[in-house]
Amino acid sequence: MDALELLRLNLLSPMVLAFALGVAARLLKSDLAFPEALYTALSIYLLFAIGFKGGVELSKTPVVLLLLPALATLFLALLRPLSGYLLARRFLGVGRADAGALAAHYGSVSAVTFLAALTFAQGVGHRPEGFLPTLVALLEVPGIVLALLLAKRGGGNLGEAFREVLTGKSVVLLLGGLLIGALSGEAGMERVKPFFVDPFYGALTLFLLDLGMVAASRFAALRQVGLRLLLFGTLLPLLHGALGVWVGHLAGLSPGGATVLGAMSASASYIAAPAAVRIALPEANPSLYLTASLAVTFPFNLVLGIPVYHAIAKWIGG
Amino acid sequence: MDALELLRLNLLSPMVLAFALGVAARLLKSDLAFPEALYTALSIYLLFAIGFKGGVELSKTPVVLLLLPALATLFLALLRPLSGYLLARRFLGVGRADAGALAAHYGSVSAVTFLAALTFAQGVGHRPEGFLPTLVALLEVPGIVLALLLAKRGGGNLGEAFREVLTGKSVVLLLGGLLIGALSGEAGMERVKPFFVDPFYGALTLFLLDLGMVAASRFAALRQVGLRLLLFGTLLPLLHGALGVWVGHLAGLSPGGATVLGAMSASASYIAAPAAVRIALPEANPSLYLTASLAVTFPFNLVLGIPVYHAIAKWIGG
Amino acid sequence: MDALELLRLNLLSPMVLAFALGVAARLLKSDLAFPEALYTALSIYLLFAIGFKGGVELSKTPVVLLLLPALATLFLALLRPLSGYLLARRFLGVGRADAGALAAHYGSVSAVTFLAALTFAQGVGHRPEGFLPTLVALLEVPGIVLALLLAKRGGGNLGEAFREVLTGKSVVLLLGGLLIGALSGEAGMERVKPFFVDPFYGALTLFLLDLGMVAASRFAALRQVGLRLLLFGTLLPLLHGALGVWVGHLAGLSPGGATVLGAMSASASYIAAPAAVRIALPEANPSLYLTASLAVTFPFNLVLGIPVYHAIAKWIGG
Amino acid sequence: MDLVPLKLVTIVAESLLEKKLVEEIQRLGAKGYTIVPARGEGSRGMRSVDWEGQNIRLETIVPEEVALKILARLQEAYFPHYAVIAYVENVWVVRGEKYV
Amino acid sequence: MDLVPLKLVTIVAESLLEKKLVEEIQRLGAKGYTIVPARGEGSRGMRSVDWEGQNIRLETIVPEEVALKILARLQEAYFPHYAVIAYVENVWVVRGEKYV
Amino acid sequence: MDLVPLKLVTIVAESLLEKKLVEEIQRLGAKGYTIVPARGEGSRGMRSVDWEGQNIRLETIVPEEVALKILARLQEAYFPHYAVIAYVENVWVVRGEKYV
Ligand SMILES: Nc1ncnc2c1ncn2[C@@H]1O[C@H](COP(=O)(O)O)[C@@H](O)[C@H]1O
Ligand SMILES: Nc1ncnc2c1ncn2[C@@H]1O[C@H](COP(=O)(O)O)[C@@H](O)[C@H]1O
Ligand SMILES: Nc1ncnc2c1ncn2[C@@H]1O[C@H](COP(=O)(O)O)[C@@H](O)[C@H]1O
Ligand code: NA
Ligand code: NA
Ligand code: NA
Repeated sequence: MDALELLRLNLLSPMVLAFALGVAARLLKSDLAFPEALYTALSIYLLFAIGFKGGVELSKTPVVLLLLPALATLFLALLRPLSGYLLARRFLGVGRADAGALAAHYGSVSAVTFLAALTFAQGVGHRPEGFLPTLVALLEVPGIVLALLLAKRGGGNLGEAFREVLTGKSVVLLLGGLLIGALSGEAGMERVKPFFVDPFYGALTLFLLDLGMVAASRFAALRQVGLRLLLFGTLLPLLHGALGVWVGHLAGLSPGGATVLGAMSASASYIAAPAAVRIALPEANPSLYLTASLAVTFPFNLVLGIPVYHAIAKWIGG
Repeated sequence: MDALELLRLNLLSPMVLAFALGVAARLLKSDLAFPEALYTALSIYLLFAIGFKGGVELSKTPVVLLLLPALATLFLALLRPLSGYLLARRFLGVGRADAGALAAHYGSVSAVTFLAALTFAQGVGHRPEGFLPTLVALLEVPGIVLALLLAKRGGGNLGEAFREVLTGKSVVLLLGGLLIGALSGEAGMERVKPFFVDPFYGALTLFLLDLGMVAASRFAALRQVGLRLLLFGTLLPLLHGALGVWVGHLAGLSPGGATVLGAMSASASYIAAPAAVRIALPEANPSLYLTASLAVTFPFNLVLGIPVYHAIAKWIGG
Repeated sequence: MDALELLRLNLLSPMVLAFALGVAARLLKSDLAFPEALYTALSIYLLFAIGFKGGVELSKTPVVLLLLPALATLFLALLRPLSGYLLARRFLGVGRADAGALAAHYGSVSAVTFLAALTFAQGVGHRPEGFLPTLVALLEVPGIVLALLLAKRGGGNLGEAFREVLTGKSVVLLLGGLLIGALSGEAGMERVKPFFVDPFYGALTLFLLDLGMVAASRFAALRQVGLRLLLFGTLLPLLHGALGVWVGHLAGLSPGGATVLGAMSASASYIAAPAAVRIALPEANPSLYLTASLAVTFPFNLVLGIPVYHAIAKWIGG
Repeated sequence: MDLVPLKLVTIVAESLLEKKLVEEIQRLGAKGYTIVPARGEGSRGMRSVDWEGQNIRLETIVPEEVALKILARLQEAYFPHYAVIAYVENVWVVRGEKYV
Repeated sequence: MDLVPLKLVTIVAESLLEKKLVEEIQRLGAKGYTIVPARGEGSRGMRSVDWEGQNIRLETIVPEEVALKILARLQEAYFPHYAVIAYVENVWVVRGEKYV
Repeated sequence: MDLVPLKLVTIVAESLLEKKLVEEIQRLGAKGYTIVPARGEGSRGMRSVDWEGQNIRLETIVPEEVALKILARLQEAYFPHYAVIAYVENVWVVRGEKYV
């Protein structure tokens, strides 16, 4: 398949179309709305399921294979908030708090972008490495913490934000699921497969329908924050994405794995980071960081970015 | 299978039995109750899934095959509110507002009756046409609007009610699902089948358990509104149902498809219509239209109507 | 497989590990929390599904086979609250109300312990009898009522509590599901299997994650109530469990069935009983009975008890 | 527009009591009520682990004598054993006859 | 600290009306509002069987003249046909200018 | 029956602040509180897109001096950066000693 064909395939996947339907519903002012409990239930299910699947795979992986990818991920975890911070200061011209807030968002990971990339990679026939969910946690936690450090430099309740990230539900579900998967292995998997594996992609589709509505309700804010934020929210992911694919390749990941690591690296958090930033940097402007991560970067990655990172991975890795 | 055997089969389906259990739970004053979020989540799931399945089927159907059934449906959409309005005025002797409200309910469609009929038809071995969910939308929207026009004739916020119906969640989910199904086709279906197709019938069973409780809480109102409403709520569906089967047959639908179109035509809305009517005709009495549609016509169709429409379809078409 | 191997298998099952993750999340003060609607939805699903499956099995069982196990269960239903009451009075030294409250909890059944035991028994290759869910209801209702009688002896709104237990959601869902399963049989089962059977074990795993969090929030109370309650909450289940296995064996149950009856007998309610007791015995101390049943007996049975009852069943029967 | 002064009684209680409390206040003369699910902490942290969740917050607009009767009944039958609090406020309504 | 006296208007209504009510109160001068989902019973038990659930409880803090306008508008356009009640209370806030 | 006058402080805030606010009011002397999930709009429409949903509505019955301390603390540490409002009302309770 060539790149255009893959782009078409991505655009016409139920997942991306459901996101578009959500956007359309909000723009048409439909009264469609997901109950909050459904949104939360789907989040819990998706995160735990992805962790669990990863854990089962992990139980079959020799630890030594994990070493290089983990190092590559830690490298990304240190670099991404720095580049985010600098670009925000220089290119957007915002103050220290706002730059720190943006750095925290582009320094951590969007779990849904990760899932979409994994699904895409599997969909085009790759078999991405099973330990990738471990890397999500490895990328998420230091990223946020470093960004907050950048912004604070000598004050405030950083410890609280740190604890919040480490014991945050995303991390607990992802790592907890991973551990359970690793411990219960294939025998456990066999019994819960019809719940955690088979319906997974459909549940993700439903979740993206909701996320489309949430993202669309941020589109109005786009006009206020302007063109520069749009550029920021697309160029930074391209940069981080290409870098992620590259170091993934160097660390020995398969093209599928490198695609997913690229997408992770390109993504911006809109669950863990906003909560941590709101507590640690209350003076930063939520309109800025939420619009950038949720209304610009997330749809960009979902629709265009992932196929691009895949193309890069194919081109580098063969 | 003869008609009696089919009736027995319908009565002993988990779906109808779950509805009966819901009714029983309410009459026994059990504290069983579904959280509202579960009801909404099931609704969203069912509507989107049915649209999606229809869309995938549609993607395999030549458009020209759709023409006649669509015309037949539009014909029903114009006729049903008229007959509903006239019967309400003459037979029930109610005023213009109440008649318009009833006409709106019997002019639009109960999605669950549609699902139950589809399930029944598939259960007895038919393969109803894939584009039927499209017809639901075609029957729903003009039906409500015409009924409101009848009641208002020259006043009020009709436009608002019209917009409300078109962008209402039922229509958005149904048509949106249809579009996504049509665009992503078999390739998309393959990935979401274990979520949107396989567990569908079970989810519908759970939903009917809740609907049984809701319907039963209307039974008390039955005594007040009296025998005439009971007759209204059973004769009108029989009339509309037979008509629906007949024009479906004329338009070239298979016996299974004609059965489903008949059930759609016989059904009365209890989601879209009440909301639209409450806004556009606040002076109409909700006790009247909700009791008729939810406590009389819905169970009647579920238990007796659908097998009857099927018998008619076999008799005419088979 | 020997007993240790089975214990290990149980400890590393996704179910038990999910419970442990829930406990850990609460002890780490994670902000992970299930929306109440999700907890309720899972409860409804699990109870109805287990009833339904039992009913389908029941439809294939000759009634006469049920007689002896039903008698054995009734015997347990009478004995368990008595032994609970006496042990609470003598060993814990509590007053009549508190003893009655504890007796009601250890006189009725924890549906989740029942499910866990069933799953365990199936997991190690047994085929427990299909009518076991019927026995749950038979054990639950008289147990609570007798316990309340013990505590009240001549006063109060016992009738209300009785009605509450009989029409309580647990009993309605379990018995209702059983009836629906029995009436719709294999034909019904075929259609809802992908919803009510295949994903069952995974849904139970998710539910146990939440239950772990709920149980952990009681651990703090453990220190106050002290060592004697801990002993009470482990010795009583061992006694009741062994007895349950034994009379199950006498009544002709298979080793798998006897294991499950033993676990049922060993379990303490934390859904039906607290509600009934709070209404009928408001002067009893909830800290006592909730901590004992939820924070001591439930985890004990889940982790250690079930393998022990299984070992006894093998030893007696196998 | 005529504004009529009435009393607003708010009861926060464990949700298990909902049915009983509604019956009590209606028996004592309340013509309506509004309930919102709630959570909270007070002198007894403990709430039963229950499908219904934790607390309810029940409001009813009533004439003063009904308000006093409700409080008296709560004090007598509920405060000793259940997790319940109640308070009264002054409110003004249109259509005062609706509440009497 | 300066405490400024204002009026708190609470409206309990069928949830279907949410959008219309919010538009009305904003048009009449309310600068903000808080909504909580609720259930209840009153003179008309009946609520539409609807995805939205049953009632909402809407609160808005406003100056007295806005409160009166809101009540007047409710009385004219909503009380006759819809299940709606409303009441006013006295409250004290910091930063009074936020609500005017 | 003795009715004791007290203050009811209501805080509407973004839900993220729940834990911090509960700690603050308890530290300042509140003996209990009731929380209800809410949504709303005010001067800053913006709320973080978050699993917790949007707002909470926290109520606490306290003596007057505690009420003032709570308001002062909110004004100092929360009003500048967070979406928070607060108001005070007069309420009457039975068993006044429970709240002191
Ligand atoms: N001072 C207070 N202010 C507001 N709500 C309270 C207060 N004290 C108790 N409550 C509420 O009343 C419920 C029962 O209180 P208690 O009986 O003290 O445990 C608690 O769960 C809270 O929701
Ligand atoms: N006396 C009352 N006190 C508190 N809430 C009430 C009262 N009367 C009615 N309500 C609420 O207002 C809604 C509409 O009232 P109604 O129009 O009387 O049916 C009800 O569903 C209740 O939630
Ligand atoms: N005038 C008002 N009346 C009632 N609630 C308000 C008002 N203004 C703000 N709120 C609530 O307080 C929250 C925060 O307000 P703000 O800081 O103005 O955005 C809003 O989301 C509303 O829920
Ligand atoms: Na995130
Ligand atoms: Na409808
Ligand atoms: Na129970």
